[in-house]
Amino acid sequence: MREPAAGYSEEFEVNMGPQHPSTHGVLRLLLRMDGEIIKNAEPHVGYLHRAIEKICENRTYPQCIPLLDRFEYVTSMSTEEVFCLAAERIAAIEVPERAEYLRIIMLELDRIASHLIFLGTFSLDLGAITPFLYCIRERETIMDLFEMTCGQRLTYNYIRVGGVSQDIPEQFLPLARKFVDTFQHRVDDYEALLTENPIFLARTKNVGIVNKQVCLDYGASGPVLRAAGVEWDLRRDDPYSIYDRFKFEIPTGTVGDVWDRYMVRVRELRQSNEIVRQALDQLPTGDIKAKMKPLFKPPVGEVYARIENSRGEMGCHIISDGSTKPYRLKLRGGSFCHTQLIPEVAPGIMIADLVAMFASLDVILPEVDR
Amino acid sequence: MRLELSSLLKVIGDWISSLGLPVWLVDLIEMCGAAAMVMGMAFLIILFLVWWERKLSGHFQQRLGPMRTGWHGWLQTIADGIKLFQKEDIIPKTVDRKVFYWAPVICFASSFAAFACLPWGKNLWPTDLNIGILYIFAITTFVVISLLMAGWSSNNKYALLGGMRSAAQIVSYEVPLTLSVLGVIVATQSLSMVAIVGAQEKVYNWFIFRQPLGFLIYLIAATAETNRAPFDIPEAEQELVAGFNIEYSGMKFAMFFMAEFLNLFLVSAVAVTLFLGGWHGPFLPSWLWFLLKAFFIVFVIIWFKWTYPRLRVDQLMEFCWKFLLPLAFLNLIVAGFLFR
Amino acid sequence: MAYDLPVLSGIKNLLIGLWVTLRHLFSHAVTLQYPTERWPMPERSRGVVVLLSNKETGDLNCTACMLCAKACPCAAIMIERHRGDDKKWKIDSFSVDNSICCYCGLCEEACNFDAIKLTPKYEFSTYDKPSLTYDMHRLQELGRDVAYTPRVRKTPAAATPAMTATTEAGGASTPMAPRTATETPTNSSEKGGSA
Amino acid sequence: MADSGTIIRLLVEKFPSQVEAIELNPKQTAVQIDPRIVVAFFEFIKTHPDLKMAYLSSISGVDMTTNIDIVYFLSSIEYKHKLTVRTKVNRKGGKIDTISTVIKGANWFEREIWELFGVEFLGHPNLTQFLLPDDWDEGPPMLRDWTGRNFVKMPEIGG
Repeated sequence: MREPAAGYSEEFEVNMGPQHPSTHGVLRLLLRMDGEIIKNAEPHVGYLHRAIEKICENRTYPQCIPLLDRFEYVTSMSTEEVFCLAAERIAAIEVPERAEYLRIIMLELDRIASHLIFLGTFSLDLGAITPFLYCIRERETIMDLFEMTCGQRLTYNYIRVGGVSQDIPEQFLPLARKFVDTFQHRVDDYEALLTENPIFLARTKNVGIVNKQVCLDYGASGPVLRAAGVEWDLRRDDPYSIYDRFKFEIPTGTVGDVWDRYMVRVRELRQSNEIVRQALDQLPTGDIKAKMKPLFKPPVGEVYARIENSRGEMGCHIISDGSTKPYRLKLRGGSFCHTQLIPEVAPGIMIADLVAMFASLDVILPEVDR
Repeated sequence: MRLELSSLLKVIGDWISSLGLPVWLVDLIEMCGAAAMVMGMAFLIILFLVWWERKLSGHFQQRLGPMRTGWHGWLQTIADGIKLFQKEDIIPKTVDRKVFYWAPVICFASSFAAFACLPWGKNLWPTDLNIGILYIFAITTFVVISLLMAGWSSNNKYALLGGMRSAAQIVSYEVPLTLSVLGVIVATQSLSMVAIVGAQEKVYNWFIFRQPLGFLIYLIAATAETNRAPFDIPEAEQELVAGFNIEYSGMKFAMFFMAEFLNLFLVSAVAVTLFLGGWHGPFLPSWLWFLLKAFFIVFVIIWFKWTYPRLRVDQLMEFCWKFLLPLAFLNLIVAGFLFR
Repeated sequence: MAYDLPVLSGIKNLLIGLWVTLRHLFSHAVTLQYPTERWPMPERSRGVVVLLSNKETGDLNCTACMLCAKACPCAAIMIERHRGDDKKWKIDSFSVDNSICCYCGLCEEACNFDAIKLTPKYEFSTYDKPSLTYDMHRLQELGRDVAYTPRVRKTPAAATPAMTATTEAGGASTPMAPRTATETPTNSSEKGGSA
Repeated sequence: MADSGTIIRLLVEKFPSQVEAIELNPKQTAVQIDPRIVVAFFEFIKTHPDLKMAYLSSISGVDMTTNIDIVYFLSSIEYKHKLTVRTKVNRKGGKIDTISTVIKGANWFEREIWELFGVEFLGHPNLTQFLLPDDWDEGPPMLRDWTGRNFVKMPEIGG
């Protein structure tokens, strides 16, 4: 990067956010800049702090789930899953087969929907407006699938402790299969527009490099960690649910620049699509919820369950004191650590690169502020 | 037979001169009439282009674009105009009033002034300056000054950054633009637009076939001139929140908005005159050929906007100085040998 | 040059990008013109909360057992009731504050008497917040035309008054979906219904 | 993938008196450590060749009414094993050394616990308010006995 002239150049401070179009959600980046080059960036968060953990201490287990949908509203299915996983581990509940498969289908569709949101807003931040519309068109089909089964498009409240709340209607399977078959060509369209495009490559190659050491230091996870070359995916390395029955690879990048993070997520789109296809093929019949008393009262216990959602490791630490309400509920989202590493990576790059780098981290602010 | 407008104008001209008015009055009326016609044509084109871009971008993205105002939303631009017209024209307190006031005027006036010597059809042009193409490029650089004025006078960090960037961009893309046009002028030995169009009678000697590289460089530099897609750094929303026209609202913002579309049409009209044989074409009347070709070039530029991401400022400069400029020189040398 | 790219493959990919957008130019638009064309809402979609009433007699199914109020995570349901002369709870007022309600559907799952249901209606925006609190009559009016299949009951429900907190969590709530046979032994009302 | 027995044996050997294993409901490798040795402990498990627990998932504070527990969740990317570490800090004015010098990722987690629980982290680079509103003066809200000015507990809907 060219060093600015040695002569005295007075730095000035610019506030990027909180109402800035490119900060996803409400984040304020205080940038001290010397012309176009950023001297240091300091994230200010807390605009979306709703004290979910404090509220959940006074709610029964089923009542916590609608609140957790709002913890991370782009992949709320994964928040419900990690909460129910933790509760099931404490109460040692065995989830029936069909419910596990339904959960996997919903989780992977949720991951696809979240990656589509990433792809859309990421290309929007780089100036390509059209891919955003194409991604949202695909996401609509997934939203219809969700609305058909659980009734809501964003805050699903679908997964229950011990299984799922409702079975899928008849028209779900044909529509899901049609989506899975046509989705590959759609991803080819996005790649045709972006991946090899010289302008896109110029904006993303060797830009905003988050190398392996920074990732490990700051606890980055998910696509950000895999783009840095570390093959770490909780679905395989800390197996939960029935992911061991599906064949899927873990895409990894090499350098950990913006292009790698983009490429890892695009390949994950295809992998998730394959998982949904395999799950649809092997969907057994049977019960959708474990036999248990209507009032869920887990024994005393403490567990930290974690799953691989589209933003990285989604963790949920529950301490139950035997009552119907969790004694303590701590949520950990991937974006919390990704926002934390911005001051480490931001100095020395230009403002346009900072926007690209921040968009490629796929940070969602409610997950940071809780 | 081909419904040439020029014969109609000659009839009106004869009728005016037959009224027995003094000579200078007749010239004055004719000039004002021509100016009024070009002004009307320009506003019609702006109305159409704004609507057309919104419909095109809609259909590019599998949606419909404006549908509510009239059939397929054809009244949309008029509705926008009325909205902007009756919107309060806020002039912030900390703003350098005069510079702030005159910036949009210069921007609009300079891009409109260049319409003077566009050959719209067979002897259908307001004036035929013998330095036509030079006049157009000279006048359109005023836009740079107005952007700087807007950026500086708004007393706003983002506007300043946006203004600086756009000035740097337009100035640096001016060079390959003029160089790519020099190739054509070397062939036609004249700067006058009418002469250039005259040299492209037959389809095979359109300059797009004789100067393909020149046409490509011109097209790329032209998209950069009008601050549009892959090069729309000045109002890169994501980084600078609308760049230099942050503080403008109401009619002042409308002036910048109209100037942008005037520039867009102007650039494609010049491309048509230089490379696509101006108003030459088989059956249709000449002015219709000119408009069809111009709108085709406008379509291509709009097409770029809705397909490509945006270049970073320094990449944009490097692309211009280290890639486009050498290519333009090469093209000029080749043109020199070709048309000795 | 920040990026040294083989120029030819660059131009090829630029043209591919153009081809993709051109192809979409001529494809059919997927958007819907809202007020005129409307999206057919799936029958399970959770919109405004309504109170269902018996088709013949026209009075409410609700037996004021407060289960839905207990199940609501945001305490959006307010019920006043008094003990009638025949020891059964009589309902005085039932109001749902739609500005607090988060449309999670837990009340519908908790209700044993098909009294409350979330319907696919979503157009109820108003200019002032207080008017979002729907009282009993408005909820009943909204629920008049909502089709629901009453749950199959083994024995007539002798709903004993003191209802212990039994949030029935489980089993498909909306009558149309195939209900699974989750025998949930509750001490009060006898409820069953196999798919 | 070292199993929990070897991990705990290694730790107890290194810190004989200050580390002991604890049993939790779903079986997992968990240890209770003395808050004074926090930095040395994390230095050890991060660098020890058989452990290499460099990946800090999260730190959560728990108000156990008698004292405040700080629970660290660690895992190792090479060996794929996990560890839960608990320490006790007294409830009012608890002090503990920061581990953000050892693992940079702990910075914001500790800052959050300072803000929501009032536990002082000694040597933390930037212990300032970041989640709660700027003019927050009602003390750490996550304590169980906390009541703020307009904090309304959800009413228990009785009979």
